[in-house]
Amino acid sequence: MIRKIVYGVFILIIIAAISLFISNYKFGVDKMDVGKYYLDNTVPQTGAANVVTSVTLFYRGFDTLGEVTVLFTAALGVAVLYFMGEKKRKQKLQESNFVTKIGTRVVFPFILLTGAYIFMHGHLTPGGGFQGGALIATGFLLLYLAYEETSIDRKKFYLVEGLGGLTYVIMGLLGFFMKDSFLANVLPNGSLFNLLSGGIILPIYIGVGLKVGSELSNIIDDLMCEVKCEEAGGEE
Amino acid sequence: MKVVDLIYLGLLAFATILMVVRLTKGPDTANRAMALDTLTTLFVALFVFFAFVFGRSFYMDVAVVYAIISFVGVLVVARFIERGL
Amino acid sequence: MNFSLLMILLTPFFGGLLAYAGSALHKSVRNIFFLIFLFLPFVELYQYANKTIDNFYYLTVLGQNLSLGINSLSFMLSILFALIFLLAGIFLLFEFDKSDDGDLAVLEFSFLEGAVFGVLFARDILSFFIFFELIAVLVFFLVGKGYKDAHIAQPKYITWALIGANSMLAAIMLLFFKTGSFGYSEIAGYLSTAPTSIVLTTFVLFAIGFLVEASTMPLHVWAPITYTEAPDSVSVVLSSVVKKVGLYLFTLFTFSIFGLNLFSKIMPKIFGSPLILYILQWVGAFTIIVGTFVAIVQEDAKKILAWSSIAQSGYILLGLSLGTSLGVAGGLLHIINHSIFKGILFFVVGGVIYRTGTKDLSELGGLIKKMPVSFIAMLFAIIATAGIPPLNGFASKYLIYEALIQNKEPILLTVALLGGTGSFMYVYRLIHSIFLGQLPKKYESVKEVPILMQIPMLVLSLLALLFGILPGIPMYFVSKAEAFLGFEPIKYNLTGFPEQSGLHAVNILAISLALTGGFVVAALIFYLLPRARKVHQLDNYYAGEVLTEDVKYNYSFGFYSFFDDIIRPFNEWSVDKIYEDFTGFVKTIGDYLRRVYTGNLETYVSLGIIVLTIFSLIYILGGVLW
Amino acid sequence: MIFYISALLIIGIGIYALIIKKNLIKIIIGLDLIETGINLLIVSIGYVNGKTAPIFSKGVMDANLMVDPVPQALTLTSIVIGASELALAAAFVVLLYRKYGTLNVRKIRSLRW
Amino acid sequence: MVNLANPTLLVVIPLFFAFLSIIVSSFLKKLIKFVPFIVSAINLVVIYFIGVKVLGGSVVIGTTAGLNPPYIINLAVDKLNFIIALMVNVLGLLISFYNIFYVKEEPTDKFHILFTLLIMSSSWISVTGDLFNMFVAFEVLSLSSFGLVGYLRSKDSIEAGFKYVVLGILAGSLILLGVVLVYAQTGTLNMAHIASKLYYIGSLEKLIPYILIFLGLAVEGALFPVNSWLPDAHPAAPSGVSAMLSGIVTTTAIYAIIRVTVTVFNYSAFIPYLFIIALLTLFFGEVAAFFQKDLKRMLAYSTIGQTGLFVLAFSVGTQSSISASIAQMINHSVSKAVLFLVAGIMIEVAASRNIDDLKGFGRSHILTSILFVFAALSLIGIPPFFGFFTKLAILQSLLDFPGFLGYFAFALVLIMAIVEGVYFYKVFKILFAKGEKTFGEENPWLVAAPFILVLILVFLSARPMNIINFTYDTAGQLIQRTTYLTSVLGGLK
Amino acid sequence: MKKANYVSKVVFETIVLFLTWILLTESFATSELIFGFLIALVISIGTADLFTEHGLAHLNPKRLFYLIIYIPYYLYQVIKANIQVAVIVLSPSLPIKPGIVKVKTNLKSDVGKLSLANSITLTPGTITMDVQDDELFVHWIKVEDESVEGATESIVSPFEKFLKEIFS
Amino acid sequence: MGINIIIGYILMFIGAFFFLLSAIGLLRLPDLYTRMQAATKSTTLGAISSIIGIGLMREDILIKSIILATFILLTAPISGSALIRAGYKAKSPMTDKTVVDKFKEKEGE
Ligand code: NA
Ligand code: NA
Repeated sequence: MIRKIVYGVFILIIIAAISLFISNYKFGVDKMDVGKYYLDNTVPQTGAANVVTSVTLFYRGFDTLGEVTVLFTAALGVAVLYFMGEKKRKQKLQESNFVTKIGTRVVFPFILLTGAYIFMHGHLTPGGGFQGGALIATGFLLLYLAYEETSIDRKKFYLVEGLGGLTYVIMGLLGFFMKDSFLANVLPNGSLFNLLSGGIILPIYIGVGLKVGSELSNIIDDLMCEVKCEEAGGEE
Repeated sequence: MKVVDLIYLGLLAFATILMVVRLTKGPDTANRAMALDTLTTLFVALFVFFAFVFGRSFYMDVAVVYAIISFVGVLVVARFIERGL
Repeated sequence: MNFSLLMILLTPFFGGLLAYAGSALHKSVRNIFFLIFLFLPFVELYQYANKTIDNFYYLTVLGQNLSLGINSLSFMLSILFALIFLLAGIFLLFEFDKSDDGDLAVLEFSFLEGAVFGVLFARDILSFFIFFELIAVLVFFLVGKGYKDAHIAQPKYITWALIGANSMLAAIMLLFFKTGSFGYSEIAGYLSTAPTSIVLTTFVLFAIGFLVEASTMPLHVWAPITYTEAPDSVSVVLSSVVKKVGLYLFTLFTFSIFGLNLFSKIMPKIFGSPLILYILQWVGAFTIIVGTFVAIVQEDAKKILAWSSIAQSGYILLGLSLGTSLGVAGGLLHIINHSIFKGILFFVVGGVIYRTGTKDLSELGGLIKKMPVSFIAMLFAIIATAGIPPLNGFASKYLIYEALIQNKEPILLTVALLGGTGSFMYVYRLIHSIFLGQLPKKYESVKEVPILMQIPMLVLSLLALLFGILPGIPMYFVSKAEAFLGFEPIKYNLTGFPEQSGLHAVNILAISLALTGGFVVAALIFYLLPRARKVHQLDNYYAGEVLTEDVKYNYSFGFYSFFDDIIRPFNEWSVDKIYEDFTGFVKTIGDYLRRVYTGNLETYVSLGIIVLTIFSLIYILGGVLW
Repeated sequence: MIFYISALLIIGIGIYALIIKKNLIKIIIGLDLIETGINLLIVSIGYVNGKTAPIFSKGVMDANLMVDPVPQALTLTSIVIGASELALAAAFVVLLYRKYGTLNVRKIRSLRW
Repeated sequence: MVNLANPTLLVVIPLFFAFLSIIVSSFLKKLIKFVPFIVSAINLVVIYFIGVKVLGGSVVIGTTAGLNPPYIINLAVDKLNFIIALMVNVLGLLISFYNIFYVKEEPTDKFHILFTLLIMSSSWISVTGDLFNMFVAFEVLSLSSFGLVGYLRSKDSIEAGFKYVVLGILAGSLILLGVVLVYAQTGTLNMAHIASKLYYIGSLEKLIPYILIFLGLAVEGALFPVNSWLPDAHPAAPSGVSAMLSGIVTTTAIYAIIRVTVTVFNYSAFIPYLFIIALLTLFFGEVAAFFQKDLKRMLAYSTIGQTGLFVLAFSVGTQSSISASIAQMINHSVSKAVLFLVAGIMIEVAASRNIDDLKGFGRSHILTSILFVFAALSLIGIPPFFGFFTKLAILQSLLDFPGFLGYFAFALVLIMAIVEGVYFYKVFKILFAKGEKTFGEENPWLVAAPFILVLILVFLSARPMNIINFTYDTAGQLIQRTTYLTSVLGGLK
Repeated sequence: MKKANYVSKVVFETIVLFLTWILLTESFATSELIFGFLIALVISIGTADLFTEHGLAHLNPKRLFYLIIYIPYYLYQVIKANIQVAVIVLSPSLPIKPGIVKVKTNLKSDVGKLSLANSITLTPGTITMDVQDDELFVHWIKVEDESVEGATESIVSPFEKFLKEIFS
Repeated sequence: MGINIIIGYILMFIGAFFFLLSAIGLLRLPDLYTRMQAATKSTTLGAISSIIGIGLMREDILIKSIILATFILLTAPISGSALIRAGYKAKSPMTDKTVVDKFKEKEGE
């Protein structure tokens, strides 16, 4: 009990210190230094309507490349942890709710479609590769929920994943080779609000969307099989 | 925002509070999941409402994604309740 | 030919590598390379006999040039050590003949010689340290190739060696910090005007390092077991070389770098010596007395030698720290003499072990007929150890006794003399238990060691005799070394010492001849007079029982048991206590540390949060602690 | 300010859960809370009353009415990173449960000095 | 013409290969094991081109998105970055080579991709010029090492991995929080730009963001008291990974701490605290290592102690002390990599991690054991190895620290050198003792990597002062800051 | 209704998805249409077997006609149901008589059964709990008839007549 | 003010009413199964009505509103059905007023 109070107090002290610190930087006042630059230059420089997207994918595109890599790494990590070798993955057909099952069949393609819509329009709307990819993976999650025996073809998914990642890197390298700067915009900006605008953002977001979708699906595949295999009496 | 909008928002807020009561009271996971399901549906409507009020159509995309995710989310929870993870 | 010092220093390293490579071809190739390169240093050193060389730069560290040099003191010791290495090297080849450790042993042994040269030639505090550390590493590995308890000896040795090394390193870095230089001369120049605290701190830190290797009390803890468990050839080197390296450095630093004048200036004098040297005299005396009496009660042949070696360090330290011309001469001469006679002892015991496979005195006896050459060599050695003419131990001990008388220190003199008596007791014990008495049945077929193995002990025995009757030969080098150290060299002639201040004239050759004459007369009488009937060992009875082979009728076990009772508690304290205290201390800390590394995730996280809290408080309180 | 404080409180609760809670799942939730709190904080740093999201659309073209896009971009990145981390952490929890048969973190301490 | 002296390539090329590998792994799985090796080899070529410029005294900037900093993320390589990046990739190259033969547990393809990512992220951290970007790279580093620590899926590695994961995530969160607060304070994320803005801010006002970032990095950097995960995690991983974690990952994190402390925050006020933290780290690490029976665990604790040592030197804050610190970092990385790689061989041959089970190993595997001994001697600082000279340099710089604490640290370093010496010598003793056990053959290819590393060590030992002089220049460039700041922000204003 | 071949399924699904895409993008720009078509096609190729059993047969005008009639009927039922809920919830006495009953359906198509189940869920007083072969288990807030036949009559038949036309 | 606005607001408030109704139902009804009736039916209608209502008032969101409404109409019964079955399997208690449980008989076989 004393321990709980002590740590509670400690945490409150930390919170107090950070609050005190932040209070020096008035809430609601822009600190826009580079931010202002982005707002002013996004449209002429990138042709994207969504400034956040232009920041994530263009000005700070190198971060996002890292972010893609983080997810890639996590997927690999999960795959490593749940690696089951050549042993056939045991699957037990669980009786699932009929409504869920059939509903899933109908809804699933629409979810994929929406996912594609989201990552295709990342430069125009709040969506983007990650959101779209996540949505696609959600579709697969649904499939797994309804159909216990689902097992995706990992080779195809790895192909999509790798191609998605390569798209990003190659788009970046094009900039490197043509303008001596990684991720430099080598495509025309197009006209605002059109699908074909935003320079390299669209192809990259397509890549990211596919990559994220396949990666998250892989993670789901690993985790779900883990659960199922355990129910089926475990392996090892 | 007009007054009518505010009234609408108020009603939804009140409904939200009531649902949150069920969410906290339970008494079991299934009941909580049910409360959560209703809440998410309400939030979808709320997104649409904000898209309307703030005049930013892209909120609709958010609403669509949110609807999909919450649907799958409820199914996950249902599965969890039924058999554990 | 002109050999640079660096070349001499590198010769053994090169030889070691060549021999090791040669071992891939054939064992004999290895052995030939090994011995050739052990011999080469004599040739190379020859040209430096009368030279003092300084400042041969070979490496630049922290902006400082490290340098090598040679002087009469280091020349004397390098010749001596080269000899010991050569002889021990021959012995080593036999010792490791059947072992698969031979190749590595040859390599490390050669390297060890190079490292020893390095210390001798170093002309700055960093160079000597570098080679000194290398010695420790090599000794560590060599010791590991010894007897079955070597694995206990190794950590003890290295713990103390590291304590010594880091203590020296502290002194080195402190001096470097103050002077910005490593050179002996620059350091000496700085020290002459340095504050007392710096002088004392650095001297003590250095002395700890040197005296660990010299195995004087109370830094000797590692020595008995290490000397005992090391391979015999390595024991020789440990006792005759490595220990002397420590004492060499002690001499060099005390008299050449720090200097008597400096000590006299900053501290009171007692019995004519500066306080710190006076304390060291007592350390020496203490080492003599404890070493001697612990040696008496040992049951293991090598352990006797080990404790004896500790005791003899006490003599050398006592002599050196008297700080007088006479005392230093005694100390330096004893360095030479002890190296020689202790070398014989280890060789002989090693030979006995080589043939019998045991070093336990209770299992040995009666080998005199089987191993007569070894017996003669050991006889020479124990006479030298006991400090009796005509062997070499006498002259140096005589000088030390005289120096004590000159300084008017009756208590220390008593101690030294007592130690002399004691040393007679243990060496007699040694020769009695090994060579005299009943020959155990299992050793009926034991033969004398091979002729090549006899060479080391014979060479050293001859030297012991030569230096015993003609002390002028070693004194030639000692007096030069004394001159280098800034003392007025004592007068000597080939056969002894003329009358001079503090020293009565003594002609050792004459004394030896007289003693030998007396011995010859006694022998003649013994052989000419009618003798008792010769009885076979078993043709006898004991307390009414007919003796059988399994009953020992001579005491080779519990020889000095009455002493044992007095010494034992002291013995036990001294051997392991400090080492165990050290590890015990670290263990106690360890137990507290366990509270941090609990394996509990919560602890792990909360530690970080506590740090964060502390700095948050600092921030909130406006940097009170800042 | 209320946004900041609530964000910080969420972070604090997360840390508290990390220290006090014994259940592995709750520890993961604690980590999630920390990340959520930080994301909230980032967004609040960029938030300015009366300004809108930095997305141009027909009719909304005035950059001066938009908030700083950088914090939002950072949030997007940090959300994905957080999700990746949690996925991996959850993977570890499932395996831990299988190896140790318990979700009690106090019982999972075979590794210690 | 394409300019190869661009640090972005250090990140992008490995990524290219990593993404390519996941495709290729489906049908040519056997090829993947060469990927980390190839990647670090290519990186070394790039580093060579960068090095030519860096050694000429300039700071090499890699821009992204075709614009100039601070509006985009830039990478920057000065001498310090160069040293770290070089170390990462040299060790990465050799350890990858070792892994080709060492890693047998499936899924090997994923192992090698994760390892590529580990090399990539370490390189990335060592060249990035943007604080948030550093956080991202740091996350890649953490996640790839999480996966690799848990790789063997044994009880130990899962438990160790989980603790590592929790602390690693917490660390990442703290860094992120700190970076965000810096953004709130300055409105920018570019390191140089932040540095120029923080110049006018008082030291107390920098404390909160700094301490958050510091503490986060300290977790990965093995600083007391947030390093308790390390002795569990490093031994639990396959030995090649342990070598990388101990040799490179901790070093990279410490590099990040140095960069943040000196370049970004210019934070001399924090030095005394860092000094104490380093002292405690040194003490705890070495004393704990003394008691270990598990070889790899001992090495892991030794890593903690060594980290304490070079952070201690760094925290004195003088040019010579930072120089000594960097030199010791180099020594530690190389030596510790050798030790872990050789330990891996030993463990494989002896089928045990217990030191006592290695009795007599050195008699049948002389070369392998001598490599271990050499590396350990250099680590302890026994002359004539490189570690001795770095130890000298550290000791010298410690005496520069004002007041009693300097002398105290000086003494503690020496005492800890004894402790460290004793536990390593104990291993030597056991290796060369006479044992009853006979050991099987080792794969000779496995010895190649540690052998080359020891050759590097011998080279360093032969020219110790050249290295220390170079690190001295490096430290000078680091402390002076203006070269870095103007090189990055040259285009601004 | 016959099981359709793969091509038919793909074509049918592509049409449906492409229409949805147009609705989502609210645009007839060429680029959007091209991308939309490609995406719809790719998804269809992957999921056609999952999405539909009968493919283009769904586009039979008769079925479309019934579908269009069915929608307002269905909405009417939904509103009626909600009013019933409102009555129950808002009346102080909570007039309920809940229970789980079993009903039977003649529908064969899975999607048909799903539609039936969904219809039952959203319409007065009933929620489908599970469908097993031709049996549906329904939670009924005011049980009027516990017998299978009775319950089927009052719960299933209002919808089945439409669904039969659409899905058979 | 166009007719669409008026209809829009009416639908919006109908939606709000059903949301509220659903919330009250959640609180008042005795067990999970009866609450589900309110939860599924009323919430769905509330959402659809609100969304369509709002969509009518702004043409740039109308189409998406219809998509959303359709989606909810399609998925709400599915998730409701899944939840109620899950609750049943998890043995969520039934009210005393329950008159019949045919599902139990079936499952009990
Ligand atoms: Na976007
Ligand atoms: Na992003």
